Amino acid sequence: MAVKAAGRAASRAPDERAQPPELVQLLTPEGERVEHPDYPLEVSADEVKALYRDLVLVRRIDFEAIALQRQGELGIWASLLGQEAAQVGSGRALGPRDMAFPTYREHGVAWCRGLDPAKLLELYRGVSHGGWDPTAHNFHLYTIVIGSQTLHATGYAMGIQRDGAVGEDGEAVIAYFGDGATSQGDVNEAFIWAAVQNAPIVFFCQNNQWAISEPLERQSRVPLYQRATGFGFPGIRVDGNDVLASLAVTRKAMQAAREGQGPTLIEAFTYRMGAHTTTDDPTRYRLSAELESWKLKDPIERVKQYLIRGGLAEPGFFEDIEAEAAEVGTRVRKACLEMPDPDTSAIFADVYAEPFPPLDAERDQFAAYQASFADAEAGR
Amino acid sequence: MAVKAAGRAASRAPDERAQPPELVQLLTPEGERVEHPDYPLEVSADEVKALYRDLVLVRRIDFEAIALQRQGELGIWASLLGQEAAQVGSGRALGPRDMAFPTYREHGVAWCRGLDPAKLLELYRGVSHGGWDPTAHNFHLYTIVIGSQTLHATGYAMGIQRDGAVGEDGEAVIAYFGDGATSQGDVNEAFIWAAVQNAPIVFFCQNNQWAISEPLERQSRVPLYQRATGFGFPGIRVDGNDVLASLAVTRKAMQAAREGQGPTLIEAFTYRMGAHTTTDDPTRYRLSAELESWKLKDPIERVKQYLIRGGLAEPGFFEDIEAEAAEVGTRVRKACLEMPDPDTSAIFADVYAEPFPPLDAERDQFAAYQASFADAEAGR
Amino acid sequence: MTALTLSRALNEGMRRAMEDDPRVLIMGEDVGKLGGVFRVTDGLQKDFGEDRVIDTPLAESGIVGTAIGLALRGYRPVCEIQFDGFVYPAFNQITAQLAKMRYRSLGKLSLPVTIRIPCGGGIGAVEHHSESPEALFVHTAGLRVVACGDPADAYTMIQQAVSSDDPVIFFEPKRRYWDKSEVDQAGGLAAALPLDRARTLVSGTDVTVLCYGPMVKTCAEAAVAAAEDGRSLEVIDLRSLAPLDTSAIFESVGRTGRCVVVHEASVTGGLGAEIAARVTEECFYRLEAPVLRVGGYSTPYPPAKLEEYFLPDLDRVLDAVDRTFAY
Amino acid sequence: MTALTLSRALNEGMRRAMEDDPRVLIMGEDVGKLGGVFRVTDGLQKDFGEDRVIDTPLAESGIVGTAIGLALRGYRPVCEIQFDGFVYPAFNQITAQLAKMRYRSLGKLSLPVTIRIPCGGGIGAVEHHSESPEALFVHTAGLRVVACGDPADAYTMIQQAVSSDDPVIFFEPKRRYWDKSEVDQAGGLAAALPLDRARTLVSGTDVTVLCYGPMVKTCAEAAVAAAEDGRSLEVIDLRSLAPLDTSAIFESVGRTGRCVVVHEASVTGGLGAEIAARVTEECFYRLEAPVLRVGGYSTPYPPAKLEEYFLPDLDRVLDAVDRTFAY
Ligand SMILES: Cc1ncc(C[n+]2csc(CCOP(=O)(O)OP(=O)(O)O)c2C)c(N)n1
Ligand SMILES: Cc1ncc(C[n+]2csc(CCOP(=O)(O)OP(=O)(O)O)c2C)c(N)n1
Ligand SMILES: [Mg+2]
Ligand SMILES: [Mg+2]
Repeated sequence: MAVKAAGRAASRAPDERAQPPELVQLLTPEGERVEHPDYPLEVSADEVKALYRDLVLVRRIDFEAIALQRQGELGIWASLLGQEAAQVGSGRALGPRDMAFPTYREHGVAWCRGLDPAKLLELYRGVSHGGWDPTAHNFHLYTIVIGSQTLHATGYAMGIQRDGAVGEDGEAVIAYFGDGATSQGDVNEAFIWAAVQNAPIVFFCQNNQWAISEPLERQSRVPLYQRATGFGFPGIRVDGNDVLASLAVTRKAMQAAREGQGPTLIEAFTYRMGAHTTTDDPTRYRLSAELESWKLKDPIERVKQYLIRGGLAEPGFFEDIEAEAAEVGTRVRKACLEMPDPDTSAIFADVYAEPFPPLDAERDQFAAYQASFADAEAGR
Repeated sequence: MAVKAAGRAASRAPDERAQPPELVQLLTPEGERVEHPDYPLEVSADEVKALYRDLVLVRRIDFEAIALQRQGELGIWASLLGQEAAQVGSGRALGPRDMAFPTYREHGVAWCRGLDPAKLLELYRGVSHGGWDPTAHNFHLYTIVIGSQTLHATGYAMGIQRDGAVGEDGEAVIAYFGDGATSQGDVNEAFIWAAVQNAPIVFFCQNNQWAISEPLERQSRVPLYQRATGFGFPGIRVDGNDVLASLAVTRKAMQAAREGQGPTLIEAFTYRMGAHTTTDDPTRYRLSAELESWKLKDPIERVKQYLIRGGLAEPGFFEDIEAEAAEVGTRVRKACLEMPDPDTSAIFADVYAEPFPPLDAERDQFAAYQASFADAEAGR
Repeated sequence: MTALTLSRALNEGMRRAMEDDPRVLIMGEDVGKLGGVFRVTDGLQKDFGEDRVIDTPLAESGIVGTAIGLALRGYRPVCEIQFDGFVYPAFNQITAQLAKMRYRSLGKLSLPVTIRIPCGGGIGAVEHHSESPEALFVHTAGLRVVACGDPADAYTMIQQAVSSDDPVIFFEPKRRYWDKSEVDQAGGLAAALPLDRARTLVSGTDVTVLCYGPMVKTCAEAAVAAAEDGRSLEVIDLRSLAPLDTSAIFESVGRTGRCVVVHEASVTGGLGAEIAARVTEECFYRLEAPVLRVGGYSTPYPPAKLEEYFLPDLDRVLDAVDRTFAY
Repeated sequence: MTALTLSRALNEGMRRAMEDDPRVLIMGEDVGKLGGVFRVTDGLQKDFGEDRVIDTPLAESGIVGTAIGLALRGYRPVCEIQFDGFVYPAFNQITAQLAKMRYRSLGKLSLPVTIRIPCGGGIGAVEHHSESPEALFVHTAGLRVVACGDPADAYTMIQQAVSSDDPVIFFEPKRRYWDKSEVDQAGGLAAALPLDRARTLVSGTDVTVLCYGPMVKTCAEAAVAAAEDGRSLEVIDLRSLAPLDTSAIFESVGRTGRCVVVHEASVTGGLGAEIAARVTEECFYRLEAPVLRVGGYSTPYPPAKLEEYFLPDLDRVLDAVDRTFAY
């Protein structure tokens, strides 16, 4: 039974596959401010400058982490390079009481939630599995198993409903995931639960075009935002390299969720400019031409152009941000280098909330075993 | 933290929720033949009469099985009552080389595939887990774990592609599942695989309005056929109580799949007239009024009316079918009562294709243990 | 004291838990109007509303995954998995998320989620409705795994499980759902035997018989039969499978010098293996015979007509007891 | 004979299998152009095409579920699960479908599916990338479970797994992927040691040390170290975890009277428990000491900075050996 060319005749998928569908954009790659009827956005110069600062700082934090990994200070790092606008735009659309469920790449969102960047390094340094307090900043721990967090986010949103915290002054949840994640059963089940429960949640998919080495075509043959309609809630594609559009679209969706209008799927159309992680080698599977074309859509450069053209930035503004970025980078590096190794007792801690005798016994045996070496040393 | 009424404000789901969407119908409940532009169907009187026979016979087989269960001859039975047209219509749309993957309720499809009805009873009598040869009739074993078979069907369709059996005179697969199954991750993953691979498969969802005690609203807030579009292939709703429409729609979708045009989702809109299984008590969760309204849409009665009105049935036709039905019923009953219990050796058989020493040892110990009782008996 | 079926006792226990704590929720397939296919949640939706007793979509990963989210929001979900054989779609959420969240968060997050699983065979069911997957969860650190064996324990243990801040996999012996016996609903939880402790059901001197869930009744009957042959069985209902109440186990085997472990799950890689290994290590010099295991064979669960041969019964327990005396 | 890394040996073995049988397919995440995150499928898509080396959507249940369908159509899929911690989403398809299909069909259907899983820790990875879930599959009837320990076995065992008509869970010790040693690519499978047989790596007289996968190298080194203290370890690479090569195990323990089982998985409910129970039952009078188990602790896998303390190493193996002599 030899394998013949598998039948791949013309499929009957909607035409969207041909020409890319409309995507919400408020700031062109050239830095021109454009309007969108559904997404009017009032932003002051200061707000845009604040967003610019966020973008530059998170990129700098990311660079620093990559450098730390190269120098052996981190085991691995998942870079957000190229996705700063999607993350900062959506992150800044959240209120303090909203809850965010990230993947392992949402460093920009973490920044917007006020989490100390150094905290992010613990996981990648192998010091902990993610040691921050999710309740302190309403930013959940990083989830590595693809898609799992979308169900957690949906359940959390069901809790908001049961707390009666939906309505004006309500709360909502945002669940982050990637293009590859849309293939996981869990993500689709999350869509189903959210729709049936009409839960206050926004599904924020950063379509960075790649799932490690697999291009989007391996996951879907139609634009991802269209997935939502079939589940009974709206889907919208936004220019993920446009921080203003990402902000406006997420704001509107979050507000709708808070008011009880249910879920929205946002597909942030962006690009993973770096390797999947520091251990990945993209040259094996993608062309640099693609990278070059996306460089022209850089999320930071367009904001800078906008500020310059409009003369919105006072003299020294950009230099000051650069200086601050350098400072933040140094702080992160310092924190990383000074990060203490975990005590071996951490192996046995926090497995259970209540006593678990067999494990306590293992812990004691371990301690005795370790001590025996110390004794041996001393013996010498 | 008392639980307040969970926010259930007006959702923004498409309007289809209000007025039911168009559904393909070729034969009205009153037995009137209507045309549909996309689904022209040429059927001779003999073909309709043959379909009528199928419908009556499978309903009769189902009745017999229910009776056998009541009399303790079957452990349980999942009745197809009300879904005969969806199953016979789709079943008769299959070619001998097409492959079908059923749930546990596709007795009508089994009939169309030429499987001896008695074979279906083995599983429900507890004699085997499904003892027929799936390759003999291109009808896979019943799958009880909800949704699992949709992935098997998709993989099988990928095999058809790799055999080069797509194109004119091609082969295709049909995967059966219910409305509740659409919530399982596996079913949605099957949609993704089928779309990405453009696999020759038809997803045939019998929406019988209930998943045991849960109405469709617990699974989706929009019509199920709409799920397909977001995955990149067409979805269509057919009157599942209309055998002609079920035949025509499935035929067209299967042909498209065979020719390499990829998957189609068919939602057969029907109703589970009986209990979920013989152990279920629907009075606990649904109103008889609903049942009554569906009685008016009976899949068999409308065909009978059509045949009578058109004077297409020769004198005695209906009586002959009834007689044959009675006969088939008797045959099934007889086969059930004569069905031998499995030999205890079956416990250890067919776990592995190749020798598995520890299991062989268990089998021998079991035999010796059993023998010890025999000896004891003999000893007396 | 009132006589309740095991099913009813669970129902009353959950009702009590829901009255005591408004954060307790029930979720699963058909748990609402129908009250579950075994009626364990009968009437709870009527009395506590659809927001606290949730008929979920048909997807087990979704049930456990959203339960985790609800727990993160401060709720205490009790999930029903309709049958043992349908817990596998939720396996990823249970193993990689539910069990690990506390560890991952360095103790900052608790997931007080209870997962109820009707387990075991003996009811003449079709495939996937008679399994005993407990060993899979016992091997997964971060979970508590318990099994109730009679109505009285069912009533208290379900409440203890719900009030535990650890995730609990709660096994219910489905073939015992209709067994009836006295339950003291007056006594509070404080007085009850802790969730992680075993209970000596029958005191004896010759052999220690360890069991749980559906096998408790079987082994108690075996003890009576054995007594007639002048053999004194000590029957211990483990109740907690993770953690194991090793002190109770070791104390008993230390006295009897013989041990038989009984469960429905396949012997290969079953809980009996762990118990045998620990008992042997701890009681090595006291053992007159190796720990023997009685359980399902190392095959998939057979069709209903054959399950009586597959499942451990009184005779197979006694046969194992005899064999321990052959050493 | 050529020196190959374990990763390369697997690659060559699969290449051979694909050349020998056009029905052999490879599927998984990133197995195509990238050649897998560990490069085990490097170059195979280039040489055999996209229809035989399939980059799948990102969903493990889908990978195994469609592999089952392909097998039903007559193909022999080899699925790669990218990391041990990501096999759980496929657990339902593996346990309820892949393992049971032959039984369900009374032998009419075969599912020759191989599921490759890079397993174990020691590479400083983040959570979910260092697990050892083999016990879960050993407890599941209908599956063969094997683990390769060196390049030579990797080369032959992967071919034997692919040619087996039973589903095979194939564990690859990821931290040994880059270990290099001689592989005989000329010798055919006929001459090779059968897939279900253990291999005595080091012959000895004092203690039997049972291990597999990543622990094989560790135990071989322990034997050398022990020899210096005048202790003779017999090290057996189990290779097959289901079925266990019990005759080889019993024969050895029968001679040495002492046994230590070593694996990375948590000791509680791990494969060591099953082995300890069987060995004790079979060799009861020959045992000088209880079977001791060396393995991961009963916790989730810890952060990378702590894994050296969590994982069994030469010292912990020798410590256990010493303890068996304390009896
Ligand atoms: C269930 C599961 N399978 C496989 C992996 C390995 N893995 C880590 S990231 C990744 C690709 C994810 O792609 P996408 O969802 O697009 O997110 P991105 O990394 O591009 O941000 C894979 C396959 C995983 N973490 N979880
Ligand atoms: C994974 C899984 N979960 C739960 C069940 C128990 N169960 C059997 S049938 C059923 C309802 C199925 O509803 P639907 O898909 O609409 O099919 P129908 O029975 O209505 O034909 C449930 C929940 C199961 N068989 N498999
Ligand atoms: Mg991506
Ligand atoms: Mg239904």
